Amino acid sequence: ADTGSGDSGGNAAGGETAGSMIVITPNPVGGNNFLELAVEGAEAVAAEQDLDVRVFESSDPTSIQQNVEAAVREKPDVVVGLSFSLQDAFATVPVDNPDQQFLLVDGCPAPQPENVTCAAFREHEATYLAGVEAGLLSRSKKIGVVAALDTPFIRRWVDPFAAGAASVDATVTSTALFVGGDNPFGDPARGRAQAQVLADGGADQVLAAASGSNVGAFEVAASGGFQAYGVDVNECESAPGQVVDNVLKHVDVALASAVTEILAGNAGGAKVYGLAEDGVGLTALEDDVASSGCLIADHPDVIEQVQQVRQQIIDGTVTVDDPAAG
Amino acid sequence: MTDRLPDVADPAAGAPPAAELRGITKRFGPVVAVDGVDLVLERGTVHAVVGENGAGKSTLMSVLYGLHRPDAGTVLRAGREVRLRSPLDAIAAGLGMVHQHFRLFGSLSVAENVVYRAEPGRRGIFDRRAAEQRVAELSDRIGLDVDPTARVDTLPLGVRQRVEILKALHREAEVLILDEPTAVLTPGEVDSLIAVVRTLAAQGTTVALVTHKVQEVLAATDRVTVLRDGAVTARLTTARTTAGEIVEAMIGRGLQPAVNPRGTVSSDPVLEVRDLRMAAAPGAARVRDVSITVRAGQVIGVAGVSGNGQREVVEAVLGLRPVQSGSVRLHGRDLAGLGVRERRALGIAYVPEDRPGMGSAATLSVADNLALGHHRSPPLAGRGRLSPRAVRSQATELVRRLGVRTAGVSAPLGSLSGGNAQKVVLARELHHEAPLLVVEQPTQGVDVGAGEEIHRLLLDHRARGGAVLLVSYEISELRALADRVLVMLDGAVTADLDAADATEEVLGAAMASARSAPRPEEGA
Amino acid sequence: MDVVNLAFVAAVLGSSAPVLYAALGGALCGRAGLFNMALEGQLLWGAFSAVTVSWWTGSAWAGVVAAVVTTTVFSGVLALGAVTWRADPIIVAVGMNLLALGLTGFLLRELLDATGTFAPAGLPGLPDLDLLDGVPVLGALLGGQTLLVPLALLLAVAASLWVNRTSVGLRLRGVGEHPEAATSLGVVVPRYQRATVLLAGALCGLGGAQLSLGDVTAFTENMTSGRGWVAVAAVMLAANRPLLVLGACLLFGAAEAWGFRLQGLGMPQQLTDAAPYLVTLVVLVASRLRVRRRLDEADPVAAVSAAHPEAVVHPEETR
Amino acid sequence: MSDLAGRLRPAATSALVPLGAVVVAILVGAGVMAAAGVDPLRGYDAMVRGALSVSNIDFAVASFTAILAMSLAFALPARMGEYNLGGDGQLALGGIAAAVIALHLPAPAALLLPVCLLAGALGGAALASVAAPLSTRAAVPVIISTLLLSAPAVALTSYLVRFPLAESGSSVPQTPRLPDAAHLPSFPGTSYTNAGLVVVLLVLLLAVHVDARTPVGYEIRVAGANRGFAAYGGLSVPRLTLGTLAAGGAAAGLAGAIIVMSQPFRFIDDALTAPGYTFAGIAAALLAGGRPALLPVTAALFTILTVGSAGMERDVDVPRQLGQVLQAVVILVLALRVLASRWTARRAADAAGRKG
Ligand SMILES: Nc1ncnc2c1ncn2[C@@H]1O[C@H](COP(=O)(O)OP(=O)(O)OP(=O)(O)O)[C@@H](O)[C@H]1O
Ligand SMILES: Nc1ncnc2c1ncn2[C@@H]1O[C@H](COP(=O)(O)OP(=O)(O)OP(=O)(O)O)[C@@H](O)[C@H]1O
Ligand SMILES: [Mg+2]
Ligand SMILES: [Mg+2]
Repeated sequence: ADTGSGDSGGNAAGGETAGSMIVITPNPVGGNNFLELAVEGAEAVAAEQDLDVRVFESSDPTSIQQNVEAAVREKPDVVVGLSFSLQDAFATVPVDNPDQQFLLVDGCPAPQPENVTCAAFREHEATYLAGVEAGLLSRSKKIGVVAALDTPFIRRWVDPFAAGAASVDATVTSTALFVGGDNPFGDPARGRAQAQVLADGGADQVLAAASGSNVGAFEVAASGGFQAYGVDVNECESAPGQVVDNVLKHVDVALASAVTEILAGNAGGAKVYGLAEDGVGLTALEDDVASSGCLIADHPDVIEQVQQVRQQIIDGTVTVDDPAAG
Repeated sequence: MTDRLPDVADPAAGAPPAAELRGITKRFGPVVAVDGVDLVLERGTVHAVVGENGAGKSTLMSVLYGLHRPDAGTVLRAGREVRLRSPLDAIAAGLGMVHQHFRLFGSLSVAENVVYRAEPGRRGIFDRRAAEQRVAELSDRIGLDVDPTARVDTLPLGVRQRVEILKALHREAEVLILDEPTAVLTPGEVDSLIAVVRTLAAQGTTVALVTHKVQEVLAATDRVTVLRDGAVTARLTTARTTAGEIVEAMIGRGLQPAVNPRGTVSSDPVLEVRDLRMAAAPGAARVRDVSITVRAGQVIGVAGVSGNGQREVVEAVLGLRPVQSGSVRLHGRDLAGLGVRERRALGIAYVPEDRPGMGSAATLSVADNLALGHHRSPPLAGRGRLSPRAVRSQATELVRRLGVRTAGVSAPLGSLSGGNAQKVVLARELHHEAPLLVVEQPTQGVDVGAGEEIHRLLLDHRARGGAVLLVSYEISELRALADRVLVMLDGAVTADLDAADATEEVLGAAMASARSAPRPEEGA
Repeated sequence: MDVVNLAFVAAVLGSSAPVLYAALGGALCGRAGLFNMALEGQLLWGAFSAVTVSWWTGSAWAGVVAAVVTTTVFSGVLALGAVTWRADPIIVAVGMNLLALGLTGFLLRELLDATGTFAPAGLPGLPDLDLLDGVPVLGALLGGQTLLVPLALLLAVAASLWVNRTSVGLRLRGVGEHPEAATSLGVVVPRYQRATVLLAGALCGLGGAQLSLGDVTAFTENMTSGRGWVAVAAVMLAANRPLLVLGACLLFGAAEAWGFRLQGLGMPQQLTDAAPYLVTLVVLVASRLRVRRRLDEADPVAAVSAAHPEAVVHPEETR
Repeated sequence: MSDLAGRLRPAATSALVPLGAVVVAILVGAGVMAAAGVDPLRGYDAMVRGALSVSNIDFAVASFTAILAMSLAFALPARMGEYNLGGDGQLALGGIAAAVIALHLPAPAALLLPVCLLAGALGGAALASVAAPLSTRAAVPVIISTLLLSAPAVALTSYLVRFPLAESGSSVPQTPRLPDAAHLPSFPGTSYTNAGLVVVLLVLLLAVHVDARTPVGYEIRVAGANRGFAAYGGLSVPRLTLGTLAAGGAAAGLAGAIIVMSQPFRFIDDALTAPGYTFAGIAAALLAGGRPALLPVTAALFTILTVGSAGMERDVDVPRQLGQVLQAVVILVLALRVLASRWTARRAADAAGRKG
């Protein structure tokens, strides 16, 4: 994923570029849909704007700060931070480097320095919709979630799923399991074990939101344990014929448009992408749902109902609680 | 030579000796442990190898058994030169060795120990039944009484040694090397070992016997080779020599045994043990109402077969082991509730029997070994600081005073020979000038010269008004040092004799009755 | 929720298998008197090489073979370092665990061009057993598992028989209990130790392969996540006895699986994370406490050293 | 030959061996880089710059502080022959203890700073101390109990920081920012290099002094050499075990406290344990081989490897795991120092033999 040192930039043209950007991730990119998609968006906008793009992968919270400072020293046109984990670094470093432009995707420092642009998401809204689908499709009236860790933020993929299901069928019960352990985001064996617990417990609709540990959950789905829901990107091919839908987060689009805005001189501000902004959604709501490989394509009635709920959320007649709002 | 039959028993007939060492030299770094030694072991004889601590006996025997490769010299077996690269070669050549420190697997049965690496069985499956049967047959043949199914760590030391001998015989050893086999045995066990050795020799086995005890040489052997500083100083025929001649060859002078100056005891009791009681446990003997008083200027000897409660009493005095009831007083003060440190501070010094395991630390320097117990008080320490220089200079002084042979006080203790390491322990404990000195087996494994010196040090201590509690299995030692001798049997004091009355016969009889007493270990 | 049923036992068996392989290896080394703490690194290395070769060749079984071979080679570091050259086995193990972590992460990028997770579509995994389909209990227990799961159970039994019933096993026990004694009878102690270390390497290779090609079909950085350390604890808990090792691994696996179920009932994830470790510690304390008491009565001075790492590898002291 | 020369030679070899280990590791690393198609000189240049360049040194010093403290956490009990592998738990517990005090005790800096540091040290010491009775009363080896205790302790801090102590409104599992009074004063012109370094160096000095010049240091060595001997001599092995483990745990807890009291001044879940200070500290302690005075040098080396490898990945695109590989190689080569000492012993023996 790292496109390496300066002269082998991400733009196809090679040679001198019009500008540059550095993307900093909180974790290794591989196996993390959100980060992969974000980097894809960065590379797309770089190609479009003739930018040189480099990715600095952090390995842990401490190396984030190091990477942010190293990025600033390179003086790119924009330093892009991915995820809320960079919030602290983006609260301090921009203040010391007022001439540098920053973009934080998926979070926003408070107070927000002037040279920081923010793009955040209301993932819970899309999760709620996936919950609605699960509620409608569940036969056993048991659904579940496998998530990496029990944190308020990750609960955005947990609580609304149950709430959405309950909104269409009050008898549905939901169980959430968290991978935890030494390596919560990269322990597929534990992910599998927990998915299996849900399957054994009778859950037939399970949302897999455990990053690198998801592989295990999809294997249980593939062997017929339950029907699964993916996160961030279309994962319907991960367990063909067993994935219902995906809670999408168009981080690539958000990132690209924010970068474009910043380069155009419209920096600053905090944009929050929800259903209304089309920043989050479901595969079911996309145009290409028929060719997505997702099971939901076979349930037009469900899609229709989901579309109504989506509108209600946008209108404000249905409110989705944000677990991270604490 | 080749036309002679190898099994001709009469050495005079000129048959090749069972084993022969020619011009063996072995160095350990700068130390020349064995220096050009020739040794001839004739078939069917028992051959004593004697000498001071560090004379090179064990090293020479290890060369014969393939544990050490000599720097020079050759080993012959039945007239043929053999190259012994490991004990495996030695075993194949018909050699067997019983080490002083038994090399037995405690958690395995007697049979498993004996057949180890020569197991009966088919296709790799171990046939336990066959092993037990073989061992039973073998022990019958030489009149040893051993239960093949017993777990070795439940057996008394004497029996364990028989297991060692069975191991060698099971491998059809024709030459049996015994390195200080009697050091840890009780008098009765020594007698039965000598009987076994003589039986073996009569059946044609050749035995090399390393020992420090001249009486054993005289009682058990046919020939004697004396080593000193790695070289042979005498080759003797037992029947035609005397104890004096052997000792002279060993230490270069005659022996002047310390004289026991009885009868100068003051009346102050230093140690009073009253009605001590301790429960039996697997691996520990019970103690039944033991009372002992040791007065200033008095040596009280405790005799008895090991495992009859002596160790438990001593550990109770030191505070190393809890008691059930009874009291221990030092200068009238009840020690109940006090730990080892407090008791030592009040004036108890202790030379334990297990010197390598408990009395010293092999990896620490001689100086550090000498500092323990002195390390919190002047001149070594003051105001919370410990002076490494003071530790070294005190050590140098003690090493000089006791004549410890060492490369220097910074050398690790483990590099010293057993006897010298022992002197280090003794030096440290004597240096406390503690009113009470508790000593276990002070001369075990030590050569006669050093043993005599140690006896003198203990008597000097007594003469300065020190009280000594001496635990020993050796009757001659008890007679040489003690004012009174107590005999312990199954946890109780069964005899309390004036040293003058404690003749070999009386003590031997009192201790021997202990042999029939149940061993606590056996129940485990 | 039903806490113990066939599915539960099956799940425990499946998730315990990698740990069991590693722990069996560790126990055999312990029998030979060598404390093998490099299990975590070897397991990780096995998992990585299994996935890499499976991906390259398109055959999961080739991956298994490669895992066994390369992990055995990797364990040669311990055999050479700690046995042949008599370096401190604990230090060598610390180095090996770090080496495995670094090298797998490094090679993941250099060889497979991935970071974090490697789970491409089409990565061949081990097939599930279908032989037993329809067999009542066994089918349910082993049905969804790979061949490597029943193999682990069989190997535990085989190891126990080997140690306790064969001549070589007898020698092995002697080697660990009293190396000098074994040497004096002509047993080449380092040879036994090297052999068991390499055997442990091969077993860790199988365990790693089961983790990355059986349990799931993927490799992620540090995917062993401490399973090798759990194996070390199991070895200690079982005092190097293979059947007890099996018991210890199942205990840990069950504690973990119960943890997952209790999480479903609302217990905090962090508590259920901690549970298996605490359960292991409690059982360990209970079992060692008996040893300690007995030692204390027999020889209070020697008992002071009962917890010394040296004492740990000698099985006779743990009886 | 003079006695002095004889005494100097082993000292010289004992310093040469770690050096040799580092050289071998550097060569191995160069080979790996070359195999990965990177000029080793550029790679190492990037690594050293990643740690020591003007812009990175500030951060590297912070890592150094933590690694040095963690090397003490391992080295202190190791003097007694006990291996403390539970540094992660002790670090995290120390960190959370300091954070709790800082967040709940309204006090001026002069009071709050020492109290927080002390709380951190106590937190780490408390956890490590549990291993002592487990060892001395229940015969559970420290090497395994510390490891088993570490995971639950980390889980506990992780629970605390996600729920009761979590910063409200933040998506990151972290505590609120600590009040200014709990910020360790940093050196002028730096943001990470702070008083924590001084504190850890003072602790190191104390440890070196106790080890070499006090009765307690002597007793620890005795107990490390032979417990039975120590017990016989009246030393309290349980107390010494407790003491060394508590001291090691305190060093780890102190490291935790220093980390949360430095930029960004809060306890972030994972931030203490993920960088691998514990293992770097163990490696540094092993490299120093029982000589506490060498710890700063070895800790500095492992800091360069850990911190620098991230810089290397950024600049020349060599995976940062190469840093771990190099650390591992240093440890492995070092483990083989026995070979070197055996070799010198044999040469000395030969020389003496020839003379004799
Ligand atoms: N492995 C070794 N390394 C170094 N020196 C040794 C070694 N073994 C023996 N020595 C030295 O060689 C010399 C002879 O030792 P050896 O053990 O043969 O004496 P010994 O006659 O058996 O003494 P003892 O009566 O105490 O048993 C001693 O100075 C001893 O310190
Ligand atoms: N490390 C030690 N520290 C103190 N005393 C020791 C030490 N090693 C041996 N001793 C004592 O020295 C005496 C002689 O011991 P031993 O015969 O075992 O030593 P050795 O002659 O060197 O060994 P071996 O007889 O096996 O050659 C015994 O009383 C023993 O307790
Ligand atoms: Mg000897
Ligand atoms: Mg001797």
